[in-house]
Amino acid sequence: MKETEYDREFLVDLYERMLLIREFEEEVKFLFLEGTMPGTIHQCQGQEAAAVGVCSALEEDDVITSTHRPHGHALAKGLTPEEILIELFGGGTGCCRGKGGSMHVGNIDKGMPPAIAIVGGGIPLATGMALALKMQKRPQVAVCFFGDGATSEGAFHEGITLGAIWDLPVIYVCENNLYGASTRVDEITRMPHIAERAAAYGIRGETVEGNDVLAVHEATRIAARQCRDGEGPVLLELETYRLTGHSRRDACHYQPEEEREAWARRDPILVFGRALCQRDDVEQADLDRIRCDVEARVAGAIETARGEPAPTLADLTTDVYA
Amino acid sequence: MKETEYDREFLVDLYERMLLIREFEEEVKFLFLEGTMPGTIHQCQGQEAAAVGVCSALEEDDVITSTHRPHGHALAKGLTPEEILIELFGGGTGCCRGKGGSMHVGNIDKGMPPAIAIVGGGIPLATGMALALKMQKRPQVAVCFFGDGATSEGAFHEGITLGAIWDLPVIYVCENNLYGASTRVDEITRMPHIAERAAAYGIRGETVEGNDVLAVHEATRIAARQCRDGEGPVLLELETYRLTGHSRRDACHYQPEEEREAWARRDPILVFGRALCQRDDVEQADLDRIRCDVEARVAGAIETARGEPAPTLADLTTDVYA
Amino acid sequence: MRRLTIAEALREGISEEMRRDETVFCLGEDIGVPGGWGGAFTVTLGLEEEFPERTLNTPIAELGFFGAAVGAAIMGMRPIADVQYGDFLFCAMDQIHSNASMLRYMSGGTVKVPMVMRAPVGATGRGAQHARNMERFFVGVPGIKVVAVSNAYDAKGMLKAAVRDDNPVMIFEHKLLYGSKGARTESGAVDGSCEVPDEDFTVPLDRAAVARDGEQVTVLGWLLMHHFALAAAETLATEGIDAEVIDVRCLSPFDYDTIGRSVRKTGYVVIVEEGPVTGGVGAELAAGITERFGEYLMEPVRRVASPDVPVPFAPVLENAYRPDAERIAEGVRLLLQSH
Amino acid sequence: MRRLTIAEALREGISEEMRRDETVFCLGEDIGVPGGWGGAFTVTLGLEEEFPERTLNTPIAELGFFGAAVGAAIMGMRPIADVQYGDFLFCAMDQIHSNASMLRYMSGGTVKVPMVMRAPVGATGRGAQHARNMERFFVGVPGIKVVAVSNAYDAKGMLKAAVRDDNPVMIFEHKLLYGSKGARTESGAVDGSCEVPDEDFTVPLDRAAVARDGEQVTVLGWLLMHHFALAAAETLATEGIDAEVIDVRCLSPFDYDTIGRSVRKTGYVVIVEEGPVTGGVGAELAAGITERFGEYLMEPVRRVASPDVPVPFAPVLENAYRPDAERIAEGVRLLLQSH
Ligand SMILES: Cc1ncc(C[n+]2csc(CCOP(=O)(O)OP(=O)(O)O)c2C)c(N)n1
Ligand SMILES: Cc1ncc(C[n+]2csc(CCOP(=O)(O)OP(=O)(O)O)c2C)c(N)n1
Ligand SMILES: [Mg+2]
Ligand SMILES: [Mg+2]
Repeated sequence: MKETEYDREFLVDLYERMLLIREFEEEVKFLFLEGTMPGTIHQCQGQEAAAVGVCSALEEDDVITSTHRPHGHALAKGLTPEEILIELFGGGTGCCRGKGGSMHVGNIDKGMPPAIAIVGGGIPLATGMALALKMQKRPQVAVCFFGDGATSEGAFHEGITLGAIWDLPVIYVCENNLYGASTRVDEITRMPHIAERAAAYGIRGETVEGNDVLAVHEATRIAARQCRDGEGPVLLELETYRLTGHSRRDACHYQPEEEREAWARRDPILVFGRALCQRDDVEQADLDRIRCDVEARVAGAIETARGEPAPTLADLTTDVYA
Repeated sequence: MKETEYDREFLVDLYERMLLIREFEEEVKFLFLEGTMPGTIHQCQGQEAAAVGVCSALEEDDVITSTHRPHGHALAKGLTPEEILIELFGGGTGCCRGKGGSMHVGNIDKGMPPAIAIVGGGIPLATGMALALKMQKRPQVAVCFFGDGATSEGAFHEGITLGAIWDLPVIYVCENNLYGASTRVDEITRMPHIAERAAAYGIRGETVEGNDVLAVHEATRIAARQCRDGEGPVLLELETYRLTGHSRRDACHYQPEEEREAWARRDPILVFGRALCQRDDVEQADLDRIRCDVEARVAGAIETARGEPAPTLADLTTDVYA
Repeated sequence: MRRLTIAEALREGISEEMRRDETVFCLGEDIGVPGGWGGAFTVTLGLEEEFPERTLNTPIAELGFFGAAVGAAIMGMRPIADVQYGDFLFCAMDQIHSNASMLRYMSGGTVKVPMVMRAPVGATGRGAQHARNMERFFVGVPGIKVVAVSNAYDAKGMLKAAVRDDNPVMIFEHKLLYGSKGARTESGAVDGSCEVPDEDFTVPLDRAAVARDGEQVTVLGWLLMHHFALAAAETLATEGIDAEVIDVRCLSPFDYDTIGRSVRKTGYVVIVEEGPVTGGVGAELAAGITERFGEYLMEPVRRVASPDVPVPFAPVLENAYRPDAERIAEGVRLLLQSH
Repeated sequence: MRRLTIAEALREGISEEMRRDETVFCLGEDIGVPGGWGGAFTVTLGLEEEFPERTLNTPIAELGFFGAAVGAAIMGMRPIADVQYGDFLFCAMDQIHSNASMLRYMSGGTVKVPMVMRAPVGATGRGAQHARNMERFFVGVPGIKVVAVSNAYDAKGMLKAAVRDDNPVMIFEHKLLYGSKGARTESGAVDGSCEVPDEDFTVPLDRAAVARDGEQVTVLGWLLMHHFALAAAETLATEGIDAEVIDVRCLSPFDYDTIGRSVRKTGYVVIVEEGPVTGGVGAELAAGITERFGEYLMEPVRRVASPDVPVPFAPVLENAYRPDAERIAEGVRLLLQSH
């Protein structure tokens, strides 16, 4: 980590963003378990450095696609906790007007269409978004988040094939958290690294320490530059781990205890917080204050979200056609 | 070419098999153009060394899958010209009882299910056939023919992914004839060689001179051995060229004249015939005799096929369910 | 006889068939991972312990593993392929529709494709992409048989019949009926459990089941809607309306013998379907009944189904999307009133 | 006004829209290769000359490029995606059904997906995998509009309307109606050409067309079957049977105004469909008509369609599979006789 090269504000902001995701996810988990939140959830505790590292290296008008596990991406891309929480509660004023739900949060005005919960399904989509950017001669890039499990899908292969032959400004970001649902990544491929698959498409691939938010930020910055220079796409593999279940109430018995513990020690927020405190201008008290702010922020958002009205029955049949 | 290492009979047999395919295809082309044969065709003139080189290295009870361009594979796998021709004429006694047609010829008793005309669609199928062989602890291998164009399909990616992680006895044989329909291979991938894609799956890939029947035979022999030893799958790329249209009446205006001419000079039958004549025990007259035999063989088969009865209307609704 | 949930009954059926015939094997995502869940709804829980070599966990590659199942089937195996959610069948569509269903015909009857496909359907609070009722995309596709199981007895019996059938058979199951337990319990679940015999048995793949005798109106449903139809019949009974409730169960082909007997008796038909009304299975059923038994119908067949919208997330909308007992009862009342 | 074939009319429509709006672009396999064929049926022949940057030849990756079309559409482009044969839509099914059709709803109306999909259907001597009528898999899928064009005027007008529509629109075309020329001529082709105005025009995506007025029976068809229905009507006229022939044309949604007017007048309906009868578009149409206009029907709606089999190769079988004018006429006679 090269914390010293960045200014304090930037670093503290990264920390805060990661913490916001963590706090959001923990509260949401609680709401689900206590039964006040409907539906199902897939959460990203432990993977905050991926979402924040990537999105902090993007411009506001860059675009992303996400997956069944989208909360972190959405928050990192600038959606408010409120608009997401309302959606999760099934409120009519949520980011998808209550019609999407947890697996489909997004806000196109903030550069994020509804998350695609069909594994791999977002990859051709992001490719097409990048195609539009290129045809419109706009300087933005598209970032496509997906998991290690998605790399077996035909959509992965076809999407990247198109991105590569059309030299599109798209960064394919694989969050390799070692598992697709309960299936370990070494059961689904003989290759030790997802990034090596880039070679099959003639594009650059890079494996990045995914729990190191600055490493992710740097890798994304470089990849985005490359894409804006017309030299995309790029495949980034972010090595990380989910510190929670695949979906609600998953006890993760398929993960070895030691593995979980080892990765818990690599918790991206913990590690980054510790590194921050090495600086002269950051103290633990600063971080504690941030935590308080974030907790208040999320608590307030939950309060707001709970109060929002559900859609009306008339909403059932609107928004099918434009 | 190492013609000297093989005995005469074997080599002459290879030659005859290639010639049978060529003669078959030329006659079929004529039948189509004159309008006596129904349907559509995709032919393999110029690619005979691939079909014959591969199948000559297999055991009779090994299995293959084929594509929209299956005549050569079928003949090389031991289907008779008669059963194929009857099928092409829509006869009720053809290898698919007239229900398949040109794009679906096959005979499961000879180790070839109906050819799959959905590009890439045969790849998961062959993978599953190899899976059955492995589960049944049988010593056979499955060979999966497909074209360069098929490598962009999700089915290619998913099929090989499964073959690789399950260590299946399957040889993925890509006949890279430089074009998928009218689209040149360098338009659909940045990679100079299809075989390099093997690396993405952690399997062995090899580029072979596809118009050299012995080179193909050797590569297949080695790959089959590897598969039988439990070390499959293998991806073979056979570099070749189709010396005819993509389908009936295609004038190939999308192919540069010089390219066509250069490949015509590499006609696998021409080249192999010339090499054979270098041997002391083979003379041009032998080859001429073979040609006569083959011509007679095909002419006879056409004669027979023409005489076969069409299916009856009652056949329309049979064979839907077992 | 023991009471089993649908998940348990399927699990038992699969294990028994695998014991009986060693060409039977299972493949799918997360179906048999030690410490895992036994697929998305616990159906294959523990299967890998007894059958380590015939429980194949696949990568997330539906097109690939459905295609592999077809390939294995034509080579003499009897695969049972499982998708976690019916919606993902779209990913495997080409292998199912172009290969599994047609290889036999294309081969002139020389190839057979004995494979089972299992797919959970239904709206269950997961949003639009994990919710669709996929029956409509398979009914009437030549070469495939389609069934839908609404109780544990049928689940086990039809699963076994499907495994023994020489054709591709698609079994639709409903997420709310499985009776999945522990961490995989579904909120809003409906009881699909029942007594299941210890002995080997099968349930034919072409017979509907009359679940409640009645004289005045025939209510046709399957999966969750069948349960709601039964509940509606109870309500209607208190109003003096005597409904016959049939679990259509076999969706391709339909059992027009059983259905016809009922229609001739009652003269009124309501079809209940979860999923958009337009182009649903109910369309074919309505058309087929009208063609065959039109002269007995006192009124046009009435469909009670979802509106023509994707599945919404918000519970209030999802509940309005999914027909319930009250909407079914109302449909019956309106139909009987209309004369 | 000039007489154009359907292929020419589509080509003209596409070019005009691309000239009018620079967000319109085409993508598909072999659609614009110099020296190539302009797609499988010459529709985009020469397009790359005028629009080199907006004619994207794709690899053989239907899932990928349909998905890319969706992605481009939500970013403000108006893609026209083309499959060489309708059958290959199965490969792209997930992107069409899970993304194109539902993104708008899932986003609560904040995203729009203005894309056109073009797919040739019909049995044409190519065997089972290049022959299916795919309409049934898209009709009634919420969020998608579906049309089918049987003549050059409609082809151009509906193509243009589809491009300007803010929703995903699937256009079905028939291989035997294109009028493709040169090496791409189809044997058994039927003339779909007609006069097409020089001026800009569109044809609405929700209106059926009464192609022949008649009093005694309503014959509904689309694509090739519409032409055969017209031929059947001629035959029937000589027998004193006066058939009204409607080109249904808009398959999702149906135009029940136009259809209803006819049904109320004639009281008899025959639906003609290429493709297996069970679960076809005709099922919904029959059910929908019966629900809406049942009181005017003298007899149940009759369907004339293909048997429930894959498409066979042998010409004698394929001809028996595909309904023809004689089978349609016979269907009408039987219907009218039955009272
Ligand atoms: C096409 C498809 N198949 C299966 C699933 C069910 N499913 C949801 S998430 C998941 C695992 C995804 O793994 P990965 O891509 O590594 O993402 P992660 O969950 O680890 O974030 C599976 C199998 C799905 N949603 N879509
Ligand atoms: C899924 C699918 N997409 C498109 C086609 C149409 N098509 C038939 S052959 C062909 C080209 C195939 O190229 P390749 O795989 O290189 O095989 P070749 O024709 O060169 O033998 C195409 C696009 C098809 N049959 N299936
Ligand atoms: Mg993962
Ligand atoms: Mg090729």
